[in-house]
Amino acid sequence: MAEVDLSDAEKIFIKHGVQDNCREDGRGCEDYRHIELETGLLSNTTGSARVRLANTDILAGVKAELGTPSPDKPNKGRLEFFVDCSANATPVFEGRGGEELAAEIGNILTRTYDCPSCFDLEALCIIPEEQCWILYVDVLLLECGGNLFDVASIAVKAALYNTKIPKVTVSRDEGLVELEISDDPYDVQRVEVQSAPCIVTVCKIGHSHVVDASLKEEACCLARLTMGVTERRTVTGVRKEGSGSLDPASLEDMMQTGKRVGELLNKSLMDSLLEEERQGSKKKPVGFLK
Amino acid sequence: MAGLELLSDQGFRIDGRRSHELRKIQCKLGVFSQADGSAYVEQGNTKVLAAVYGPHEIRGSRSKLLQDKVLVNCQYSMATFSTSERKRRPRGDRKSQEMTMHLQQTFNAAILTSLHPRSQIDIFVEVLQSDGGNYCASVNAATLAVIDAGIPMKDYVCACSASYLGDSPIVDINYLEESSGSPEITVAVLPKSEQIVFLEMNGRLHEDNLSKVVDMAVKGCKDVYGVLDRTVREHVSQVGSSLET
Amino acid sequence: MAAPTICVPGQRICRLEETCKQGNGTYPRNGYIYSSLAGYLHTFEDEDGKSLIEVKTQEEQNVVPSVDAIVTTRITNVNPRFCKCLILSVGKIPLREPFRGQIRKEDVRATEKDKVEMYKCFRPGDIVVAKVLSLGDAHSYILSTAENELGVVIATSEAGATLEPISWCKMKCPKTMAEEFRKVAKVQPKYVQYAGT
Amino acid sequence: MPTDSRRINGPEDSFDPSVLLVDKKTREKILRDGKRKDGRKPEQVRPIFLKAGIISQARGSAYIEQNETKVMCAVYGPREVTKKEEFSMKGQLTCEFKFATFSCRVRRQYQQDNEERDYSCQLQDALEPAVRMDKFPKAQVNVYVTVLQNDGSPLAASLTCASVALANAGIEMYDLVVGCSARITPSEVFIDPTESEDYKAENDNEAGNGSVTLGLMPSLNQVSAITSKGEVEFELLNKGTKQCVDVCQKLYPVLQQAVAKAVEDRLSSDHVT
Amino acid sequence: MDIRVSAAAKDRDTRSHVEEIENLVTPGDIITSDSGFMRGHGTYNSEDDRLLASVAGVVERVNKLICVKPLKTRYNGEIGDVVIGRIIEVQQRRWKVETHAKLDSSLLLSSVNLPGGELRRRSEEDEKMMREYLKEGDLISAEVQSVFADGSLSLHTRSLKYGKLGQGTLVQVSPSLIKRRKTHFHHLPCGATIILGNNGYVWICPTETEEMDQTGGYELNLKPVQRSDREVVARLRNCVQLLAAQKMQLYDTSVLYTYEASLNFKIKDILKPEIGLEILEQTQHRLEIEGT
Repeated sequence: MAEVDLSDAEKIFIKHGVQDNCREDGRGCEDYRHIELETGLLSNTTGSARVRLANTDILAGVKAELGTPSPDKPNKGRLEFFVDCSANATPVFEGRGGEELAAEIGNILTRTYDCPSCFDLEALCIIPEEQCWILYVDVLLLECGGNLFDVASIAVKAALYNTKIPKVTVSRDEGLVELEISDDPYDVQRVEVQSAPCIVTVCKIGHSHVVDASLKEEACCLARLTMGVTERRTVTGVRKEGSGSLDPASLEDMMQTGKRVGELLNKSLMDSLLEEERQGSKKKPVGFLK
Repeated sequence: MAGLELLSDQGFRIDGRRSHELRKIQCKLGVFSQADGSAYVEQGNTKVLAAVYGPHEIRGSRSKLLQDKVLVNCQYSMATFSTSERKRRPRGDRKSQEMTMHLQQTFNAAILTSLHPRSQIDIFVEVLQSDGGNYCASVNAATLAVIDAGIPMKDYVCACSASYLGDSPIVDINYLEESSGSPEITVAVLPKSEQIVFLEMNGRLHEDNLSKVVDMAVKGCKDVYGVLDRTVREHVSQVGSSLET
Repeated sequence: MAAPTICVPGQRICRLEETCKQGNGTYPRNGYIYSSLAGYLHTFEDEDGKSLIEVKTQEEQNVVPSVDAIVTTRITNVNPRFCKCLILSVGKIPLREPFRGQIRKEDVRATEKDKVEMYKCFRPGDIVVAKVLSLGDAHSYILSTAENELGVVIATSEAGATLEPISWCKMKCPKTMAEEFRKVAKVQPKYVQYAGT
Repeated sequence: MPTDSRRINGPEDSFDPSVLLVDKKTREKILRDGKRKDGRKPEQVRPIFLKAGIISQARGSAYIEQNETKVMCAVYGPREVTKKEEFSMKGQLTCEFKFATFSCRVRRQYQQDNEERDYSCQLQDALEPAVRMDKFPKAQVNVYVTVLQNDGSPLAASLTCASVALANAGIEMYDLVVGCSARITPSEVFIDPTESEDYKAENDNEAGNGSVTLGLMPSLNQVSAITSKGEVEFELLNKGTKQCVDVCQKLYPVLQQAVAKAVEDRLSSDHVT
Repeated sequence: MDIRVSAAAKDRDTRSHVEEIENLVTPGDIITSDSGFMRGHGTYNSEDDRLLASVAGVVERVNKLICVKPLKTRYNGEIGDVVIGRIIEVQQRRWKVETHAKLDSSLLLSSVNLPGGELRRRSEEDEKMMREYLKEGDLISAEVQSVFADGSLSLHTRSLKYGKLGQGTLVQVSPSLIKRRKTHFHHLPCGATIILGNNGYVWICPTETEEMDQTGGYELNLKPVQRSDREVVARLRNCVQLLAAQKMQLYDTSVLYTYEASLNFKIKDILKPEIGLEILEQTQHRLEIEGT
């Protein structure tokens, strides 16, 4: 992650602030910074979204490709995550410098989506054992302002919501299978994301914990908990990271916080996705020209 | 040309342009706040982001340090979703390494490198969507980002491509035209002094036609310059006026 | 020998009271002393009459060079500004794997620093006792020999014999009687004893 | 996944026949008449064999068996950090987790795959809070974990094994780390699941299925690692973590004995020589 | 939770109305063909001896010297500037300091006041103790003492107002947004101190009530800051960020007016776009009326 080296006094100032429920930008411990989001801004993709939270800027693109289902899951399509940390975000990421962070984000995304009940892979299957859709979800990190995991998961969910897979008609002719892919942009299959999880990262700072940590706060945090939370308030993929430890009581508190915030996050995200859909074609694409 | 008519009898190209017309260029300076300079350029459907860091202390091995001038360090990278067929890697392949080198050469020629000895300038380019002319858009975006960072350079560097179709040159070719097998010439120029700082040609072209195509590309560069300069002037005026209050 | 008490990491040893002090291999937490090593409990009386509580492992300890530690090194490379060496042991504890160290020209001796010529102080292969000045950088520890007791202790002459010290800056080859320049350590008897065992 | 170019791999489109087994697709119920397949109660762990100091050339080592799950671990260092990029003034801990090629039902690759890399990170995050990194500035300690046979809960077994190996290596630590896994179903929690009981994303289609692995430093009562898979109800996850904490506390004496035994053994062998 | 659909910024429609400011040049533009002028920053001589611009900005002329000042650059230090920097390396007899300049700045051991006063001899002991005084990550306020041949800066902290910084918060903005003033240290009436470093680093901290001790700030007060002070600091921080985001100049009055205009809103709402614009409009209005 972008290196932030803080002095001891700055760290203490931040720690006491968290304890006081007054963070360096005046937020309380469970407040998010405001998020801006736009979907469908890349025409080369099946679905795309850009999410910006303070300085964190993440672009997610979904590409649907035809492939064969893996032999142990013959009736399911696949979801593949790939994360790239662009050097645009910080020179540290040049060359292979961002790979470790990218792998970390990729692993957590894979883990939170790795449960059949929250993302329907069977809908991506065209012919069992033969043809299925593989959704490549590519996440591009363009700027870092802290809280990358949460923002990445928001971008992924929004991009999946925006995904419009062309309809496929299967016809069998003397045992030969023929696939016909519709090129009508309105004859499409949407991806169901209602139950997909969002990641909430809860950072332990001093004796309290916060959500949506800024870069400086992340530098003060020894242990953080990332958890995927669905709209149904179930939890997918919890994980403690960092070199610190937590006592069982505060672990429970942090999970409670994560669950509470995650529920809200999912709801707000769906609301604004629906809002954008309502604006429909009236809305001009903004992209990076804003 | 496989059933595709790249140039109609009326002289219109596949996207409706005439042979000398550029695609629509939209650009913006200062997209990000953490980089010293950044810019975004859209040329038709090709979309590129550029960020500039520096001049700053040399990072990593100090053996790269140059005593008398600044080290210009570039990276060209393409988002995995930028192409119509998904790319497996954003960078590190031969093509992007070549692009990285070209960018480095181009900007070494344009930046006044002797002003910042012993330091380093990073120019990072990220192609978000590719529809032909990636290198041109990258150079144009990087120029804007360098200007946004306030790094002194001799002149803008503007890049444009051109090809030869039927019996006339066409400018600023898109992906379909690029992949049709017709020759492609990419030129980067310093528009005011009319110096060519980069020139590359792919494909086969009769030598008689070379100068026509190059002229077309250089003309395209000057048109690009017009658009970029207008954007910079607007940006400086807008920000400058709020600075004064 | 009475059966010694075995400790494992995280084991609570005793209350941290006025009468005891927490020593190596332990750490204090919430008013107790805990063990941080797997080993034996040792209690000493120190000068103030307090008992010092330590946990020791039986075999070689895990040590890394620390500031002010005396280390034994072998010179690998000499140039006019500094010489490189491998740290072979820290105090009395030999290392399993060596660490890289560096003695800079200005740290060779305490006086007349600007007259130091590296080639007249160290040669590759010399065994040198030095003190750790600082942890240095990614490459190496910064060492110093700027004390009488520090410097070359074992060296081989060009003829292949072991050199004998004749002054603080010279050594002699017993075979050829040729003199060679070194920054010679005034070897302390305790080191000799240690080398002998 | 990167392919191993130095070895001859099987044909690319070959796969393990076991995936086609019909019985695998219909999941059996874990609990029958209040007992699991191997006769355990839901909250019961498998018998454990744990021994420290089994690899002579390593600084410290340990071996653990939880019935059919077998893991060994070797610790080296503190040694010098050779790669400049990895340099830091603080002490470092590196972990490498590897499934032996023959350890699972499906053959594993020689090179680390994504899952193994992920486990390596988790091991590191779990052990770091326990190790006193300030004791070896500028140097690193390397932990290598090899799973010889995987019959469920490999990460939990590795955690226990690695912390014993670290203690055996004489690395200063605040506490040992005990690992424990639990399988969560919509209605119940099973401690220390076997391979057949464990959560698998491809088979457990219903919501509410998952698993959780926890690392505890018992003496400090601090959780140093927690990781879960699958989509589970919050209350059950909470119940699962609490049970894991309890189990870890119960297992703690086993680890202490193993470490102490190795210290004793070394003493007696020293006396003989 | 506030997730919104990004919409085209309001000012986008108004952008076309912005009139081009006077004497604006962009790289490669000819400033003059008269060879009687001197070449300053942001300009260069072409082969045919005309003076050209090398950056985009407004031409400034002082007598015969012609400069072009770009909107933003790395920090170009001048002797006497007040800067805030972060220690990045402890070297022999000097600290390397990051000041957002083109090269890292240096703070020599001989340019700091060590505990014990001015007259103390600097011994080898001090060299060993350097990390005790200032270590990696520490923030300092300092003054530019001189500029080395390669353009890097040498700093000093030999005044009681400079030295190590304690509890507070740092905001980084572009150096060109800091207006040059006689003083860059301001004890604001709201109970906080703000240091507007010429290098674009802005330090905000609660104003110390008791007299500064004579240790040069090496011993820090690590007691918790009061909630009310903390809120003032947080509000100021958001105001500074707001001004910087809209590219408005930072000086005591502009910061103070923004602060006062923001009092109608919750601290955490200041950075929301529509509220931010409202606050700035009020501030701008007030600045114009009072003609500062």
